[in-house]
Amino acid sequence: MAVISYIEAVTQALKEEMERDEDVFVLGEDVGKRGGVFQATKGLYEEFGEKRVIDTPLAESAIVGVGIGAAMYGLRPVAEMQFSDFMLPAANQIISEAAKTRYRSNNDWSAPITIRAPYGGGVHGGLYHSQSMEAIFANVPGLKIVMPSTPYDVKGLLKSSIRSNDPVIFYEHKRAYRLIKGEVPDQEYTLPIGKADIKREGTDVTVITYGLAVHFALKAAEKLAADGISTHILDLRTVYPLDKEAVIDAARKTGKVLLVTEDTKEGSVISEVAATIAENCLFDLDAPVRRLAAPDAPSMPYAAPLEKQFLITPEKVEQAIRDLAEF
Amino acid sequence: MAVISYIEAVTQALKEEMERDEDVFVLGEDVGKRGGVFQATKGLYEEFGEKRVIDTPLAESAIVGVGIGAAMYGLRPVAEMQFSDFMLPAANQIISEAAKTRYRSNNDWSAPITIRAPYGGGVHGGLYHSQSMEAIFANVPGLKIVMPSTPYDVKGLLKSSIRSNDPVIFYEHKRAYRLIKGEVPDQEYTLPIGKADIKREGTDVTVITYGLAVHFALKAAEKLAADGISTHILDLRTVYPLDKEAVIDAARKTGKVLLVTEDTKEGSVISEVAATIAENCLFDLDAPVRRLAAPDAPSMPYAAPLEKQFLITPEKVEQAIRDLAEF
Amino acid sequence: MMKTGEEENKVENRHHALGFSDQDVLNMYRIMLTARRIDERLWLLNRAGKIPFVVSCQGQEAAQVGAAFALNREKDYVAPYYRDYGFVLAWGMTVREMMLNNFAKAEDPNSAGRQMPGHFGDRKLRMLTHSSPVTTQNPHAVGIALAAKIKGDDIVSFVTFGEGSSNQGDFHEACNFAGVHKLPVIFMCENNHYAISVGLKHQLACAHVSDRAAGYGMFGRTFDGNDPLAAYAAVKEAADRAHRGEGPSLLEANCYRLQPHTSDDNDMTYRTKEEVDAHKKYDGVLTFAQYLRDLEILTPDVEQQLEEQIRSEIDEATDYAEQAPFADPDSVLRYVYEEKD
Amino acid sequence: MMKTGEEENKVENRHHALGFSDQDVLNMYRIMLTARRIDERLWLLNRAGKIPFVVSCQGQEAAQVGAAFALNREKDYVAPYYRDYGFVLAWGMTVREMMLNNFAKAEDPNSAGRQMPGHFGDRKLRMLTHSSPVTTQNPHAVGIALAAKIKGDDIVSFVTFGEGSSNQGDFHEACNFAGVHKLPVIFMCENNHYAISVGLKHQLACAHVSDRAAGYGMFGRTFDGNDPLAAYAAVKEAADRAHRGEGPSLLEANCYRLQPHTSDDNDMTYRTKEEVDAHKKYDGVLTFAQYLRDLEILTPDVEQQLEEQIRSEIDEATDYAEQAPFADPDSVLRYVYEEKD
Ligand SMILES: Cc1ncc(C[n+]2csc(CCOP(=O)(O)OP(=O)(O)O)c2C)c(N)n1
Ligand SMILES: Cc1ncc(C[n+]2csc(CCOP(=O)(O)OP(=O)(O)O)c2C)c(N)n1
Ligand SMILES: [Mg+2]
Ligand SMILES: [Mg+2]
Repeated sequence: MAVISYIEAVTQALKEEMERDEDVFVLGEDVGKRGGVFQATKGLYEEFGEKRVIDTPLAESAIVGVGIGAAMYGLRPVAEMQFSDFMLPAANQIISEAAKTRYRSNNDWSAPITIRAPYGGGVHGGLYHSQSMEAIFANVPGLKIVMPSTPYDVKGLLKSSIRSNDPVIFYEHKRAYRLIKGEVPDQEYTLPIGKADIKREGTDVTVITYGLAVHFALKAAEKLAADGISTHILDLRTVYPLDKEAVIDAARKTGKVLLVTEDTKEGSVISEVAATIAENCLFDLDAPVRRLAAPDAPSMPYAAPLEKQFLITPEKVEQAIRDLAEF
Repeated sequence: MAVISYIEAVTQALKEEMERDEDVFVLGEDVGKRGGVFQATKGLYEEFGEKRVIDTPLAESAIVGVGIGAAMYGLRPVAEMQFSDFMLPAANQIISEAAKTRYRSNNDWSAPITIRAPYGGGVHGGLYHSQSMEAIFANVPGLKIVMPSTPYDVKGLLKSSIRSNDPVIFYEHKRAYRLIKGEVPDQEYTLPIGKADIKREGTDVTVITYGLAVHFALKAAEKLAADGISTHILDLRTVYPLDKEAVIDAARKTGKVLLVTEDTKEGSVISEVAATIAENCLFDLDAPVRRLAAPDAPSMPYAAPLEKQFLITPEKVEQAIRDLAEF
Repeated sequence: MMKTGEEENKVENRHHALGFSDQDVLNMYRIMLTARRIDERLWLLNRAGKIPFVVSCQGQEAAQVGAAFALNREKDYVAPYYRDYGFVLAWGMTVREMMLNNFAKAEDPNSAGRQMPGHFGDRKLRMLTHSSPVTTQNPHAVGIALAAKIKGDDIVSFVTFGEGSSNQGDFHEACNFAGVHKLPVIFMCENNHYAISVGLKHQLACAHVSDRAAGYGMFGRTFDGNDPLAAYAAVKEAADRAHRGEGPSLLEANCYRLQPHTSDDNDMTYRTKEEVDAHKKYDGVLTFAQYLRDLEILTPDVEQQLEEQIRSEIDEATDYAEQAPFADPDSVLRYVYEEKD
Repeated sequence: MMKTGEEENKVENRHHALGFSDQDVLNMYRIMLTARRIDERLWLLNRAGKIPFVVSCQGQEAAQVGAAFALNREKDYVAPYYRDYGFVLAWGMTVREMMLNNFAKAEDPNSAGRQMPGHFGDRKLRMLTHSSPVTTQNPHAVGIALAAKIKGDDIVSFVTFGEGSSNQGDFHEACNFAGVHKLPVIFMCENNHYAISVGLKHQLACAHVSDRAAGYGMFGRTFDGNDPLAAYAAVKEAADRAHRGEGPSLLEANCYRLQPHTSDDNDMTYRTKEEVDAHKKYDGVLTFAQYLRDLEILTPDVEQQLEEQIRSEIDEATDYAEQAPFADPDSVLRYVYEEKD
């Protein structure tokens, strides 16, 4: 098994899917010659040419809308939103169109588009290059939202997203791009969309989270293990629709649940997780559900000390687990 | 006290605010000569002229964006989105701009715009004239989302929204427009944004809801009272940010909580209510929190029997309360 | 156009030059008239409380049918908007299907009653599924053309929308994308002078929607939307350009909406009966009929036969649709996502 | 323009005809040069690891400063975009404030370090707060003009943006709104031929962004963005039109981006050094200096003095900003909503 970075997993998945299926193509701002502002599409333009790696005009609604049209024609568009913060001009195409194409046509048409978008903070991006945007879309039936944490999950889930016959929003944590490395099999594989994954087995406290915070939880769990606190970690991987069974099982496992998101708290994806637990696990809980999230302010500032104040960190996760364990 | 309809309360609030403050003006599609497709702005064009009641081109992002600019200049725009379903083209202006104006400028600028939008189903509107859109925005710090249930609340809260120095999304239930009537004081009044309201006191089961479903709950409560079941009803009125204290108090009051929304369930506003209860009321609950919502499908179909299947009804609310009471 | 010696009528035959036989133009007229008669029936059904909603095509049939005739009805992809009764009929939708659509019954091929009437879409006809938020179909049509270009398929992608809708961001983004990539797309604006209550001069500050073509480096043309032959000629030219690799076109059909916006509208709150009546004399269904009469293609006999055939077709379709079952209420849970088996 | 007998230089004096004294144009140049020198300093600070990010104005100073001089700096409202160093300096932002902005310190009047550098905004200067999603400022500028019209205030609202950004829906919707309501807005596109890596011909299919003006019934003009006097003339004409009630204008400054998109970009992945070097000879800072030298307004003495003054001003500002405190970390919770006391 090779060790690759999170962003390399993105690039490999794209490249392999484009090699496998000539209907797969990439479109977005600067995805061509430049290989993407993060270099996620690096090398694709050279390998597949400008017909399948398309630099679009600066217009997100068109990128998604044109992608939907191409998907209706039978192709497999992978649209890049340069930053998740900039996908809002395409909100109408995503929510009114992509998500509802199958339903409104009574299964006659479908819109199998994959929308990739780097999200998340901690990169000196300020208010508009740091946001977690999933909650805006995580209430729209017809959409699936994938947010992987490891190179292995990235590669397997991005392939499944591209092959999915329904639209998928695929959020990539931009700070994880080069920070997170991990093993991926040499042979071809895919992973199921909609399935959460236990990233660590434990008995005292359950942490349910996704994206980069999975690594914060893993780091905290290591430390806490030394103090005899055993942490169970569930990685949601798909944040909409939720893997309810996995959530319920994980909550029951320890009876103490910490939910972590880097998004602002109120109305976030972990609110739904909390609701699912509240509906299903009342008599299994030994402590109230706890949520750890960014403050309810628009987004993290650019100035370094302010950004730091805003961010979820391994230390904050560790403290929260400790508090729960001692409850 | 006069008895007026829900939509009359909208019109009265607009008219009175425009009379009180010459900086208040209305803009939107068909709001002028036509008085709005629902007639919410009826008579305003005649009274205040085309300078303050502006028929805009068919372009929601411009309606909100131009409104934001006018608000920055010092005016008090009230922008109408013809249907809440059609506010998505303006999502970027609402979320990236209006909501963040104050924060990003460190309190130097603000965007006191009120965005009115009719929402909700049961009017043969099909997929795109029936949706509840609040969950999409109910995770955006900087926004406030008001969803009143009665003419009294409509009038008092719309006035407060217009006077608010922050942006407010004001959702009006389109089926309530002519269906719901109620008393409003003859003298001037406003109501506080951010405060829930107890619509009925009770001891057995708590219902927390908003909008038209408040009336379903009231109707159900009447019936259940005959069977000796006492229902406590909290009307959220502002769904973002939530009135957490009121939610916690209401949940504790009976220990059995039913949350009702007409929106699809997963990721809805009541998920956050459930999370708040899960965090704060674990040891006060006698039954798991229950959610009653529309199915997780894109939106209600147009065909009458299918629409009916989709809708929340007083009967469904009654049954859910009964189930909880018997738990 | 020069008159030849053999033309004796006061009215010039314009369709032969376009390659149409007399039977062709009669077919054209038949479809226009069918659209009109369906529309009229729908208003009656609405007023009778049998269907809750009507959106009307009246005043736009000529442009719609003429356009359809200029495309390849075996190959091209189309994204018609909610008023395009004439277009979809010309494209292969049946009268019965139109009635099933308006009664929102399970057999409606467009959405099985899920969507409001006029939200067309049928995959077997290469007709994209239409939604309510205006102009979202424009980028879809561009995507079709892009995909065809990638695959090397020689097709045209055709999309319609209203003039009010041409002020949406999606109009601009779609046109620009098509222009930059020189895609075979035909954008046809059906300018009926109103967007609900808002008249042209409160929607646009340019004289013609087609004036916007230059900003996208594309071909632009405005034509008489009451004349199916003018529509045909304009769309044909745009299609020929598209096939020759000359990129997209922005066409504008100059029409007038003869009915209220929908059955929920009262147009007398924003325009006068006089204004509407004044436009009735340009009504394409009437003027094209007159053209065919003048050329003795539409003889009294033919006309009567046509009307009778259409009426009985609509009668049958209405009965059928009225009696057809709704979709199963439990079906509201279906097709949110792909169902694997 | 005709030469008069008194003009002996090879170079024609073009600024007198525009009503500018020699001192005026020297002031103009001073601001252009200050913007340039600040920008150069920022790159050094970035490469030295002192600031994490730079967005550059190089190549666009002339258009920016010329435009500012054509507006009423006591009354007009402006919405400059992230490259507008020259504009905001001409508009009243100080060098110190620019450095506070780039060091993201509490005293930064734009956002107290909350936003990335170049996201300008200062209410006391009637400069709207700028965000990152491109072109959102265009409808805001229209709203300013609409509000002023409602209030009867005779002002102009001025907004800038890039040519790539002119493909966003908000560009279209804002232009159309301004056109329909004949509002006093000046849309100035700074066409620097690149949107990050994507060159002009992959962004637009028309020759000039100003070709789009016709579609909004507005005045359009493209001018030499390396010439502050051309910028002045174009913006002045647009402003005069606005004051006369003739509505909005769409102007296009033809510039070239001399630096990478930002400090995060490597422009050599998509353009050549030769191309960049070729454009350097048109650099407005150099060519305007030459104009002033030719007219003996910028003498060697004056030039040296200017450079020294600017250098020391930037030095001081940099020191000040570097040492200035960041905002209190707890302040991240503030100003989400109005704070009543
Ligand atoms: C995004 C959006 N906003 C508003 C509406 C409501 N609406 C439906 S049709 C219409 C007017 C459309 O006018 P036009 O584009 O001229 O087409 P016409 O109906 O005249 O054929 C409006 C405002 C909508 N469907 N979508
Ligand atoms: C809506 C949106 N999409 C994408 C981006 C990322 N982005 C920032 S600047 C830029 C290019 C802008 O090009 P142009 O408008 O020509 O302005 P320039 O930077 O060349 O001055 C892009 C794509 C953004 N800021 N906003
Ligand atoms: Mg119209
Ligand atoms: Mg540019």
